[in-house]
Amino acid sequence: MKRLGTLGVILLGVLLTVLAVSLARARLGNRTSASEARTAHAVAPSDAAANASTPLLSREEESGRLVYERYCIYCHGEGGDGFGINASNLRLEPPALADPRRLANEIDQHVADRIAGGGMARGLPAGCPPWSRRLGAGNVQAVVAYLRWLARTAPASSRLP
Amino acid sequence: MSVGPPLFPLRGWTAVTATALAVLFGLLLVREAGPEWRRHQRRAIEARRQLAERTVADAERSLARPEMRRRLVEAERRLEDARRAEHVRQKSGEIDRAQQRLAGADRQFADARDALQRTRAQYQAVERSFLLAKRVDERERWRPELDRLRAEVDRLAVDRDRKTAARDEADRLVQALTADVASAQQALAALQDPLVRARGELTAATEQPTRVEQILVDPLNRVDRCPTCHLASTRQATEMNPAPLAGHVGRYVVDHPPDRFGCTICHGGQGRATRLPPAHGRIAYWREPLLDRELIGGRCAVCHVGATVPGEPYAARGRRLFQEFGCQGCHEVEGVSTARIGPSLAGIGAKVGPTWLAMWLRDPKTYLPNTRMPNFRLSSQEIADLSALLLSLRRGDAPARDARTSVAPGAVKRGETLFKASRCISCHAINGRGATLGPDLGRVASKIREAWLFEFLQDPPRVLPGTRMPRYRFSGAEAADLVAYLSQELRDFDEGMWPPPPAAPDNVDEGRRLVRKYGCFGCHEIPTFEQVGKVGAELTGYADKEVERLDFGLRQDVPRTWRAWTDTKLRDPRGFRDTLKMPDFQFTERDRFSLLTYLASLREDKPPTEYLRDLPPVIPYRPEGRFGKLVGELNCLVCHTIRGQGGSLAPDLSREGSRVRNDWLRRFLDQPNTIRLFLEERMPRFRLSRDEVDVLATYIEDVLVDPKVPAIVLAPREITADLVKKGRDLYYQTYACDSCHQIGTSGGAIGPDLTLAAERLTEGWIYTWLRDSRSLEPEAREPAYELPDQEARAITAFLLTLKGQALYRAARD
Amino acid sequence: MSLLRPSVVWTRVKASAAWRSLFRHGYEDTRRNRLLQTASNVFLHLHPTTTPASGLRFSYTWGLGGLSLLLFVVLTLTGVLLMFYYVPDTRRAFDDMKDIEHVVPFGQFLRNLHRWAAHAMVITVWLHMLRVFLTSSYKPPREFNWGVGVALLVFTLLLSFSGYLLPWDQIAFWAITVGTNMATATPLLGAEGPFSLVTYDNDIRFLILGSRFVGQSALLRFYVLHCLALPLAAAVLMAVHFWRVRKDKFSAKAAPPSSSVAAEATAESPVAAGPAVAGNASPARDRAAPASRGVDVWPHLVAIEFLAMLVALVALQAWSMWVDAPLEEVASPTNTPNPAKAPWYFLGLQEMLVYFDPWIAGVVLPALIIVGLILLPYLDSNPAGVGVYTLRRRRYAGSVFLIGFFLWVGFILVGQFFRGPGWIWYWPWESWEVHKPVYEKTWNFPWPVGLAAIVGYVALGLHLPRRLRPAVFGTISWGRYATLMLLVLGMLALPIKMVLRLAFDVHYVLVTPWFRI
Amino acid sequence: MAEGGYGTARPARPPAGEGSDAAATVWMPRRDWLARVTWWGFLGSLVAMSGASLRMMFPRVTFDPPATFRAGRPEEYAVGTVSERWKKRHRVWVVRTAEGFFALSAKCTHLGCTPNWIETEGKFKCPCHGSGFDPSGVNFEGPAPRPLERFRIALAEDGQLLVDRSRSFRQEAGEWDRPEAFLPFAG
Repeated sequence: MKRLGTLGVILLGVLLTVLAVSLARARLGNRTSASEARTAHAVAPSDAAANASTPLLSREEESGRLVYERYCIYCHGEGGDGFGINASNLRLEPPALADPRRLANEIDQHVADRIAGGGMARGLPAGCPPWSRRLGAGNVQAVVAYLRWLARTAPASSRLP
Repeated sequence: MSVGPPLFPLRGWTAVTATALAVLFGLLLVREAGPEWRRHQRRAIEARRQLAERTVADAERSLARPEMRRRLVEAERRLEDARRAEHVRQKSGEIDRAQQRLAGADRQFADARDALQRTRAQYQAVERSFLLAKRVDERERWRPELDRLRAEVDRLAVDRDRKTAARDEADRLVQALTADVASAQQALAALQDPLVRARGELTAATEQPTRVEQILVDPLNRVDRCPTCHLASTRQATEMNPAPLAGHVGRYVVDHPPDRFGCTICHGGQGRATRLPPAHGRIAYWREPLLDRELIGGRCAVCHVGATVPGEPYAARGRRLFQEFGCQGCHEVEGVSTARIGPSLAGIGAKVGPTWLAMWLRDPKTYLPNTRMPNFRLSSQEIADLSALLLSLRRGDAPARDARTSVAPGAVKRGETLFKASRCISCHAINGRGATLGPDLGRVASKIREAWLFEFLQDPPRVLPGTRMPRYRFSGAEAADLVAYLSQELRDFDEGMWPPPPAAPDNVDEGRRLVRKYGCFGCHEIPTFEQVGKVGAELTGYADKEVERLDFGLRQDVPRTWRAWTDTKLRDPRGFRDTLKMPDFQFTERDRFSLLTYLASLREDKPPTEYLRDLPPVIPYRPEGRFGKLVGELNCLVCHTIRGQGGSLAPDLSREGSRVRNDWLRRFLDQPNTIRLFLEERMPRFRLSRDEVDVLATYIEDVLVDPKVPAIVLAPREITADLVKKGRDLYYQTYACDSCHQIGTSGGAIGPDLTLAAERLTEGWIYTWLRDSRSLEPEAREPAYELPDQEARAITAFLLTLKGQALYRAARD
Repeated sequence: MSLLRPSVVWTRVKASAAWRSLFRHGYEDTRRNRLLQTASNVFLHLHPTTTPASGLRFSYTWGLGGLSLLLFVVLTLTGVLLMFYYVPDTRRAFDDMKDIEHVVPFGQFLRNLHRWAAHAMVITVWLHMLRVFLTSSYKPPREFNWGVGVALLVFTLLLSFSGYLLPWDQIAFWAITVGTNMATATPLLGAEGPFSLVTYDNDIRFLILGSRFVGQSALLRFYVLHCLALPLAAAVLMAVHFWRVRKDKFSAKAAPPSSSVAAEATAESPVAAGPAVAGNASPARDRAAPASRGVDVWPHLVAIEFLAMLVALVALQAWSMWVDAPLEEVASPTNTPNPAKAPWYFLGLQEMLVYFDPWIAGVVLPALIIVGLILLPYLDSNPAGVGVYTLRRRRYAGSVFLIGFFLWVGFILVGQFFRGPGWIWYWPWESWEVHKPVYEKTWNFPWPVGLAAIVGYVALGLHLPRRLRPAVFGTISWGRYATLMLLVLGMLALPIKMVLRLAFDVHYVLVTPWFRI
Repeated sequence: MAEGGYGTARPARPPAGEGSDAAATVWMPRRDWLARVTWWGFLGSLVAMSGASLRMMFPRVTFDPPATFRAGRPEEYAVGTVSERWKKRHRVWVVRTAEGFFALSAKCTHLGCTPNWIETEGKFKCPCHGSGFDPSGVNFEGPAPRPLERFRIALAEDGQLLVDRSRSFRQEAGEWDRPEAFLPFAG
């Protein structure tokens, strides 16, 4: 009788553990690793930093670069140094847009406005044309972001006359 | 008289368990009363309240400012006066009379309306019996009644309208009498308005209840409860919002209204969840965890399937790279056309020599630094086998002989002139300098057998099917001259130092096996392999691939994430296992990230079509008829685009008919001369026959036109001297067009040279362009001045009157 | 005003007709009231009025029957509540689960309660049967009720199985797919079974799913079965079960173990009767108590049942509050999780699939188990040990049953914890990410040998016991003996086949054009 | 059965501490605090359980169509017209007068039928019992006791009309003069 009692207890215990563990397993699933992985994937800036050997331009800077290289580079030059292939044909010497000292004490909005309005907006005859219509606000902002990036990355000396 | 064992031996235990049960239930209730999301929302609401308090304070302060106070007093006095005046009118009974009159008019109007409706009802009844009447006489009996009612109805209708007018009149009068009080009140209210609104916001914030906010997006079958905690995420961010209220960055929520898109379609995560880890998808068994800021760009490209993805340069670039590098040759992706990007290898045996081939197979970049052919890291044995196979591929008609053709005297010189005249450098670079459309010809002679070159130059498509090289119609002699020139000048002069092909015993069948293994036929057409399937894994739905289905193989250092795996794969294709066969493309960081972003856009389930943007046209443009045949022969679409088909190297021809003048076009096709000075691309000289020119020109004039462009803008007599003068001033002074456009010898070189504008461009085009260039070319470099009509006409006149030829000749000498 | 004095009001209330209609007898603790308490209460009257004092000892029944009932009640209540928020539509079901978890107050808790109670019920029912076997409570006159019990076991499993599909997530979808595909292997009636008479469109699986695949119609069928048909049937059977318990009298027999006489089994004193949920232990323990007369069920026994219930509820509630019921990704027919496991209580069968063809593992085997269980009382002619925990005097019966039971449990443990991707053996500490090759290098007996082996096995199995242990096996009739032995041999065949496979890589013992064993 | 058994048997006990005849021996000492703990614990649990079940009937979200909807840009409506655009989906008429906009509930104030807009007669006519309302929503014939209700209408930040069916205004309560009930709009 006693033995059987204990036998019963043991059985109950065994089966309850079966249940417990199986549930735990079912709950966590064999994919915990996967889930952790996903978590890691989800917080990617970390491993982005890990594999970002060369500085990668942000989304906005990159689109800025595309715009700049299509529209601005001819006059304002590679890397915004003001020595574009077309600079010589202009009456006014195109400024070095990416000059850190220029940008340092300017808020983005002003730079953007100047690009959008062009030189004419500031009454300069035959200056830089107004780009707002062709580019649109978003692209102008992007260009500003790119100029900031240029000013950040390349040493100022390299692009000043 | 209770019997048996002691009562309740286990009373203690019973009590304990009962209590335990109660306690558990208590815990349950407590837990349910304070769900997690409520805490977050409370924080946001509190922030909103504080913000509102600040605004109220500001409003009060501004009202306290002296001149504001003065205006307030002013307004109050005005109101006071108005009241007094009205009071007076009140006394005089003026207003009462007006109001009585209004009441009376209103009554009359009501009566009139009811009368009208009653009569109309009668009329309808009579009309019915009139229509239903069987016999004519019966019907006739109804007629007078009918007519009478008809007339009555009309009369009453008129009457009602009059009454209506009267009522409105009376109403206006009453309004007028009380008007200035109303306006004064409005003026006062306007002054206090900011404060009132701020106070309203404050009360709203204070009374705001906490509740689960959700966005239902039926077409996407999504329910997103993200705004429950991210309370302001459905509005665009403004700098004044404190953290818990921070709105959405950028214009995204403006361009993608949340009630149509929701959140998770872009951000990932579990929209229905209201607890933190599940909501962000950071749990087992949720496929789309919250995406990181960088890869989210991939989601843009899910819907924006066009060549550009607004605000997401990398996705678009990735898509382009994917196709440029011919990834689709090995990897199936739904919707990506599987065009072979490499040259056909049928007949390569006759084309190249073993030494070059071996060098090329070992590492293509040693011969052509900017080639798209990746490095397959082949072993010497493999190279030997492949070479054996490739060299065995000869077309029947390919000349077997490979001896130097005897060089006629002066052939090299003639070849050189021909080479320059044909503007080969429009497409081919010489040692890295020049265009990238065709292969670099710097050392071509060391690569290609002269016999093959000889054949090829005379009829490229026949020798190399699918080539982009146009037919220049060189005669045999000319071809020989060119070959002579090329093999004289354009060869690698230390060719002799090239490593000899591996001496390993080769085996063609082994070569075939290798071709099958590495899937060379993905990029190159190879006889007997045309139908073989792709060797790489299908990438449709790759963005949703679970990490545990990615084989990390030997690499322990790579974090177990989709992104890390993919990036490593692109950086070091065979890093995970030696047995892998993907070649090494030597992508740059930028390339890799672009491709990552693009791959992140390959979702398993596509959104419904109404969400897709820039879908390609159902029927892509195909030039037809003789024109089409010529276009195919000359490969115009390699450089030019027509109606969205073709390359971006040369101008888009979709509107060419409206752009250029007819006679100029024919001359140009006959003798192409450059338009832009600075740019390298120049139209090759195809030596078109007269009627071929005619075919092309006619088609362009008749078909490739834009209705927006008028034929005539200025009648000849309109072109007056001062108009021209005005135009010249506008051109040189106001808009400084000469910064970019050249006229004669002076002017910039970004835009086309306008010296010959008069004979080249149609006046309609010039005018329309100046008015609204964006409608003609959205991507043009011209800074959309969009001039007013007068100025546009003036400049047009100026350009049309340029003495082009003279200036041009001046420029030439 | 005196009328409004509380005590007055109270006496009036108690005097009122309504009160008396509710509580038909006084409260004082008199012998009469105690009996009435039991006899006049619809819920309690399944109990006898008195039970031997020893019946209060918990270790006789472990209250397993009562717990099973309790769990059934819990499941019904929670199930009804959950139905308010669940739509059996393949496009909505999964989302509804998510909503229940996230926006329905107490939704997650109720769902956990329902899920865990279901698992627990399967276990309690098993253990209840084990206990009934150990105390020989299935022997005459209770053979029929044992049969009812087996039926209830089957219904319990079916209820759990049918509920498994409703969340429409991956485990649900694939567990049901695997489970129902076994049905296609049914001999004669399954499209893939030996001697099949049917096609995929009219075989048993189609009957279950209403289609060839697990889809909308399957979901609907399972929903109706789970919420309506099966619970009703189970409830009816339970009524019968309890009623029989009361009629057949209580199994525990007040007789010293020494005297082994079947005759007394019938001559039980009415007072010794009691419900199966609580009973008395072998009177051998309490000779002191007058066997003629037990203690009153009310309050003693009922109090113990109450305690048992409370304990069970506490455990269940605590578990459900801290452990969430599993919910995987939404079901996707194109993406099978590896491995795709059946519900854990059917893993024994799935484990058998490694060694046998589906028609054996999935159909014949369970059928044999059920039939065998039902036949058990008729095959075991040994009258000994009724109402007593004793295996000593029923070695053969005991060993056979326990071997079967532990095989079953063992297979489940193996299937749950030692089987990984591709149903390959993985130790619990091994990562499933490590890919293991499938080791398949097996051979079959040539058919004459196989035939001979099987025939010999059966013949010897039938012959030897009778030859070696005439004392035991000689006494029963041939018919009985044959059935018994065939069942036993069938059961023993499982480990034998496993040994053959694992040790000697034998795939099939007998290969015929129609079926393979 | 046990739990049910106790459930029904239980009221036979007088509330704890309540005096009853002490003559008869009682099988459970009445002032036994263990017993009370047991009872209160158990009953407490029962109450909590039923409370929870009741609360469960009130989910935290509903899937009804949202009360507020965007009704397009003001320019899309002609002056002096009653627009039936939103009647089907939201049971609302958007009316534009010379002064501005208001949103009428398409629900007869009599018995809640949906009236029809009869262009020719310039009135809303309820098919059920013939109540008539003029374009401003005021009832002038039939059994309808009061004018149609108006809903909150405003301009959303994106320049579209925003109608909120959760806030309604009654004329007889003088609520039509509230700023939210009428959206002034010129041109």
